[in-house]
Amino acid sequence: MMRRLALFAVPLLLGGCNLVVLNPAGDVAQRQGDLVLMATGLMLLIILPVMALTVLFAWRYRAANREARYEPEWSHSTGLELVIWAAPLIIIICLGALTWAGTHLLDPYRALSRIAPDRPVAASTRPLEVQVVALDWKWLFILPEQGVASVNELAAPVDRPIRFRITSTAVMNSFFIPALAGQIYAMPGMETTLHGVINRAGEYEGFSANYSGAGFSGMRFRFHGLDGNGFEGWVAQLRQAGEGLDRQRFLALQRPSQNEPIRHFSAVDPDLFSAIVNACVEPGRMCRHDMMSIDARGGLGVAGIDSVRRIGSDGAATGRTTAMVSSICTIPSFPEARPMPPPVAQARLTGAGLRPPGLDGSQPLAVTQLPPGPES
Amino acid sequence: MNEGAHHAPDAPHGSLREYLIGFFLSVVLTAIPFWLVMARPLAPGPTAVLIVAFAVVQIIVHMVYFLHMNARSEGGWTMIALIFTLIVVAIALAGSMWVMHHLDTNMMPMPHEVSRQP
Amino acid sequence: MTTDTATTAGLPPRFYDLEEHDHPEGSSTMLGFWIYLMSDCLIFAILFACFAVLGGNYAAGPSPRDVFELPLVALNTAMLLFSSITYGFSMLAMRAGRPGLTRVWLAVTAAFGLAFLTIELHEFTHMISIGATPQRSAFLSAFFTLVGTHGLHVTFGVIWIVTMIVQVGRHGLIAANQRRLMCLSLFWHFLDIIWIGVFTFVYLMGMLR
Amino acid sequence: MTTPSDVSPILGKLTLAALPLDQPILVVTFIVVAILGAMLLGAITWFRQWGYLWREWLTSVDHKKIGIMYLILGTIMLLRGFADAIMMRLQQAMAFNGSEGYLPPHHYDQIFTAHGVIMIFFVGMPFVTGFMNYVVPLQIGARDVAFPFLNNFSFWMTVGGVILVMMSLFVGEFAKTGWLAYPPLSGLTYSPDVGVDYWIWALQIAGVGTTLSGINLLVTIIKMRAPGMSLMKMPIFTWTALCTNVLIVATFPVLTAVLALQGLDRYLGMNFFTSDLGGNAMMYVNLIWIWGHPEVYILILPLFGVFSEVTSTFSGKRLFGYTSMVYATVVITILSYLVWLHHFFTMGSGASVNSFFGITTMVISIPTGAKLFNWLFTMYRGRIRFELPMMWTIAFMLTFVVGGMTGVLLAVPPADFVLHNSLFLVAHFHNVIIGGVLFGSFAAINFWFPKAFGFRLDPFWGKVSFWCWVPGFWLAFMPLYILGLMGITRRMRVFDDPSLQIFFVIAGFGVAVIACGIAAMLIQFGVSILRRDRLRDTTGDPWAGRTLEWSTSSPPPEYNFAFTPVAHDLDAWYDMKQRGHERPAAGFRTIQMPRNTGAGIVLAAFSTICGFALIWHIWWLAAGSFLAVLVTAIAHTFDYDRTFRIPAETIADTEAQRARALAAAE
Ligand code: HEA
Ligand code: HEA
Ligand code: CUA
Ligand SMILES: [Cu+2]
Repeated sequence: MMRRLALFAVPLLLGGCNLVVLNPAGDVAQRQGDLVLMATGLMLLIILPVMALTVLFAWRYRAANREARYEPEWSHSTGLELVIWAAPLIIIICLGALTWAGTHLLDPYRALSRIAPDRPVAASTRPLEVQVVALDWKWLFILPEQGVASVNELAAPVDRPIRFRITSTAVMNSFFIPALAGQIYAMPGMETTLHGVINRAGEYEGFSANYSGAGFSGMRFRFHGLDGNGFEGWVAQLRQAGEGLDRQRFLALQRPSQNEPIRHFSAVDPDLFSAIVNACVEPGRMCRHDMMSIDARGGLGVAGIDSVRRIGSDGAATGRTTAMVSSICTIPSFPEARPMPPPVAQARLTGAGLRPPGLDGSQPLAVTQLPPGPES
Repeated sequence: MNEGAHHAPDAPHGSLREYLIGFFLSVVLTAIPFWLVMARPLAPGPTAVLIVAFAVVQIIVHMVYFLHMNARSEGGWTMIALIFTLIVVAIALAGSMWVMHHLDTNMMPMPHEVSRQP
Repeated sequence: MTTDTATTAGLPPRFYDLEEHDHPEGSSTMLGFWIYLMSDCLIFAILFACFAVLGGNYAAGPSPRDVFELPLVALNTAMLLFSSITYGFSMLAMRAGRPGLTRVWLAVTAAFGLAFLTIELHEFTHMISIGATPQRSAFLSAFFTLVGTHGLHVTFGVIWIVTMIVQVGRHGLIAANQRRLMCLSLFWHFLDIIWIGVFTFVYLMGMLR
Repeated sequence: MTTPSDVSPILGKLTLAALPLDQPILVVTFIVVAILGAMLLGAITWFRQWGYLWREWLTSVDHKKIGIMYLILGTIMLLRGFADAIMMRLQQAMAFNGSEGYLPPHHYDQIFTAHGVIMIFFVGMPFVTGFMNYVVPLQIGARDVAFPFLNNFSFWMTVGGVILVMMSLFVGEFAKTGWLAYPPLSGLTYSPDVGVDYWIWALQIAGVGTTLSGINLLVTIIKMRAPGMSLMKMPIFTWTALCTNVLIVATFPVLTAVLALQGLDRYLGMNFFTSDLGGNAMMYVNLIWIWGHPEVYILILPLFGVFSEVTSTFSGKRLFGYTSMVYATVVITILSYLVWLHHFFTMGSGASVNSFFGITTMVISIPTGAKLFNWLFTMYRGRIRFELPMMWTIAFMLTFVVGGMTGVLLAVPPADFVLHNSLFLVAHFHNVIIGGVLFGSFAAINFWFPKAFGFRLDPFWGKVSFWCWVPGFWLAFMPLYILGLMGITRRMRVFDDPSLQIFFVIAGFGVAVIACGIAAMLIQFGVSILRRDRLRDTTGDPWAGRTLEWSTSSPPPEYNFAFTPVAHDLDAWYDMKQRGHERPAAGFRTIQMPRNTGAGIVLAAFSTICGFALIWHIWWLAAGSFLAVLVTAIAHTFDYDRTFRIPAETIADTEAQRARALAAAE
């Protein structure tokens, strides 16, 4: 059994394949991958002995072996019991510390404080903002600063922090570029945030990691890590695109389609993303944030009952009708983006007393050094 | 301990007096919160606290006088089941509200006072 | 951990229960029914959780203040409280071994239960008639579901009471019927407790929102 | 497909178009099933077995027969679930280099959903419920469960769920949403067809059965233990069964509520989980996992009990650390309520919430580890006989720890951010489920089969099966760990990168090896039945057992024990043997036993019809069958005479026969 296990570990270690999770091209994913290895190592400290003992005891105390001691009534030993509970406990305390620190440091909502080991983010650096929309079944990326958008293709400059604002128009998806950073769900009517940075130029894969229906397998996109000029070039290429992206075009784009080819858009409506998050791209729909402020003030009363209209919600998508609340004011206004929480302190990702693999001399991070959150 | 349970347990039951006390208490404990909300002698905050307190007391009154709960019936198993249920209910309710509060504040579009939950 | 020494001194241990008597049928029923109630309690807990999370989402429609009528709720609560005490009376009659009186009080309890249901239905139809339907908003969905589930339980309770009236009429207060009446008692009073939660957290707190 | 205008008042949404006549795979399957079914029914009629079946099995309230029926149900559904697994593996091994494979999304998406649902609800649950049903009353020295009629009803409700799931294969379709059917995907807008409705009603009906059977076994364990058997003298399997049933009673209502809310959204247009009018899909995810996580411990805990019994029996030794084993079980039970969020770390609840749930999750590995060590030290200084149950136990210990370790890894939120929903996750849960639940079930079947049928299972074919299953499992699932680390997501139908294909081919090969193992196991059953005379066990105690179920004959008589045993020790039967007990030979009394009844199967049949009618919007039938349920239930309460007596002479005869058999065996 053990030998068979070892046999399977071989291809894994030799790495004939591209284990992108353990060897990604972005700092955040790298730290997450390191954490996978550290946690595994920590647990193997106890798992391997357990497996070894299983084989050993099974062999040694086989019935045929009359040499071995046989004590049919022996069933209790306080000392042994203490060890039995304490050994996993100690491992879990270490792992728990690692988890606590790692979870706070690598919180996807937090802005980055470094772009690579020993390369802090300068205070003046502004992250590249990318607005991500999961559609049935394709990805739309909007670069608000550049005013361009693309379907199923994204590029980002190497070593510049990226801030993704993510939503969905239809069902739940998960936005994942394994080479760049961990994933986070994309949900309709809601906005999630993810920070990451790409450190090596190259072409990477991105996709939805949460099953979303028939076209799910084809919901993939290219992610290019480009140097500064390359990125400008890519943006310029998008600007050349004949098509702009306004609400009308977006509603057409929103219709379900599978294995969508790459498409580029110049001139994007600056309010489009907010309108998508607030589910009010269609004219006449009340935006979610308006609805929520109204609700916070106690709703619109009995008079508000009739503000609902039945409509084909996603155009011809399903031919089904759903309800929507019609807007009261004609020109929706959108709030600013959420304020960004401050970046995390410059500490390395270490838990109580543990060092990152392959590095020496870095001071361990005490849990108390963590950035204060409301609860901590 | 299960030896005694072999005989049909004479399940706990109340006397007329107990039922009447229970009824009287629950009438009072119902009337006061209704009055507090309908007449509004107090600000909403304290009112809310008070009516929740009354609800808790009334639930206990019902448990004792109508359901005849005690630590002895069925060898204590009804009480254990009740306590376990209360714990699970508390975890599910409080946990859901905690989780959903964080999710909502982190993700729902909200124009006013946005603050992020770590 | 080793062998039990509690055997009677000297005598060989007894390994079989030779003097066994029949286990009275149904000696576990009360505990089983209580555990069922606990599981039902969890269903309600989830509905309460939904109301707690979704109860403020009016979708720019009506809020509790716009649709609730507290006097009606107070009346409803009174019906349920009366039915509790009358059920108590029927249990006392059962203890006293008076099947006729037991049935009368059961009937009174059922009548209060029906009154409760009628008032609740009136409330629901009124809300629906002005357009505050369960489809209108998450708040209303959670409200109708929570209160409706309680109402459904009361409905089944009434059906059960009627069944018991018939069964006590046929067989009198035999052990099986006593047991059933005691289970029904637990059920009926359990519904009261849920209702305390409903009027406090849904109606009263709703009016305070 | 169907718009409201197509709904006919008589047949609802059901039309000929619902039959998948255009899908050859299904048509062939249907024909095969139909022929086999007709042959089976024909055979029963030919041999005039209907009366026997009805009297002795379908209406039986005997916990032993119900337990066996659960196991048969689980086995049949395993084959269906396995067929799904093979189809998925084949598709994934083919769909490269621009090939779409052989399954369109419409079909593939139903398959993985059905596979997950069937394996968890209709394989895992029937197996553990079957074992608990069969063994618990015997282990605690009782004559049946607390509510025998309810037991029968629960079983048939589970069958009702199975029937609906199987029906979806040929009438309409199953859900295409993944086994937990997250909205909005499972909402009416994105899943307008009947698939999700099949899902809702199959689980709802089976779930009612599960809850009731949980209550039943819970009360049985609490109230019906043999005299002398205090809680801390209860066999460890009974302890795990107790905790499992606590979990069932305290989580399945949550599932019931969530399914009901989902149903209200779909049927009445309510807005719990839709997003337009204030609903919140995240609430669904939250609620379903409050049930979902404890559910996986419902599956594993009873098998932990099985491993404990097997290890101590085949090591010929007392269980090491019984007390800490009990505490570990209780701690796992309680902790399982505090970890549900680890299934959606990536939804964005933030670092405080994530790290809280991450850490509570990993804490579970402490009691689990204590259990493993206890098994180890039970083997230590033992005399281990490598019979099949023990072999499966050792395979479990070596396999499960790996799956447990990857589970703990997934509990580290930043690690989960890169591994969530990947094939690594798929490998994790097959690693714990196959390595734990299935291996445990196989151990239990080999262990208790002689008790149930009076002869052992053939060891040769059992070993063939073992040596196919264990390596087959590793071959089939190790590649998935690697693929997960390569960033490959679950539920994918086609792939771009051709370099991945080799891993899927290896995995497919592994499944082929597993299939040999399954075949060997089926052969094992067949061979054992043929050679039953040679494998016969007349002692009732083939393994030198330690708990009370081994003190009675194999198979046990209807009444289990002529005299209720008195327990003086944790290993009550071992203790009795040590101290030279005497089987009482006279003084038998009549025994009162519950009478069989057809009410359970009738109630469950009406419930299933009601579910079917609701799925297809056949309102008159739904209302009618619901009314029928109500009327049958009430009518059943008018039946006061539910027991019968076994006369003392019959018992004396049976026991005398057993005494002769025992004497002959010596
Ligand atoms: C029988 C079923 C079963 C069992 C027993 C487990 C056991 C565990 N599971 Fe698993 N799990 C599933 C079935 C199961 N799981 C399923 C079906 C899913 C996926 C659902 C879906 O999404 O479709 C899942 C998903 C899942 C996730 C979600 C991942 C994701 O979606 O991204 C996580 C995360 O924390 C997790 C963790 C664990 C842990 C920590 C344990 C622990 O209980 C394991 C404990 C055991 C050990 C650790 C080994 C023995 C211990 C020792 C030898 C002691 C020393 C060890 C240490 C100190 C580490 N599981
Ligand atoms: C109990 C749970 C269980 C079991 C046993 C299995 C067993 C198997 N599963 Fe399972 N699987 C799940 C639960 C389970 N699975 C779940 C919950 C999902 C997620 C669904 C979703 O995505 O929504 C899933 C998803 C899933 C996928 C989809 C992965 C993806 O998303 O891309 C695949 C792919 O191949 C797969 C393969 C297999 C295989 C090859 C086996 C094999 O090991 C099968 C082995 C064969 C058997 C188990 C048959 C049994 C034996 C007999 C018939 C012998 C006779 C019987 C007796 C002696 C009693 N599973
Ligand atoms: Cu969500 Cu969100
Ligand atoms: Cu879990």
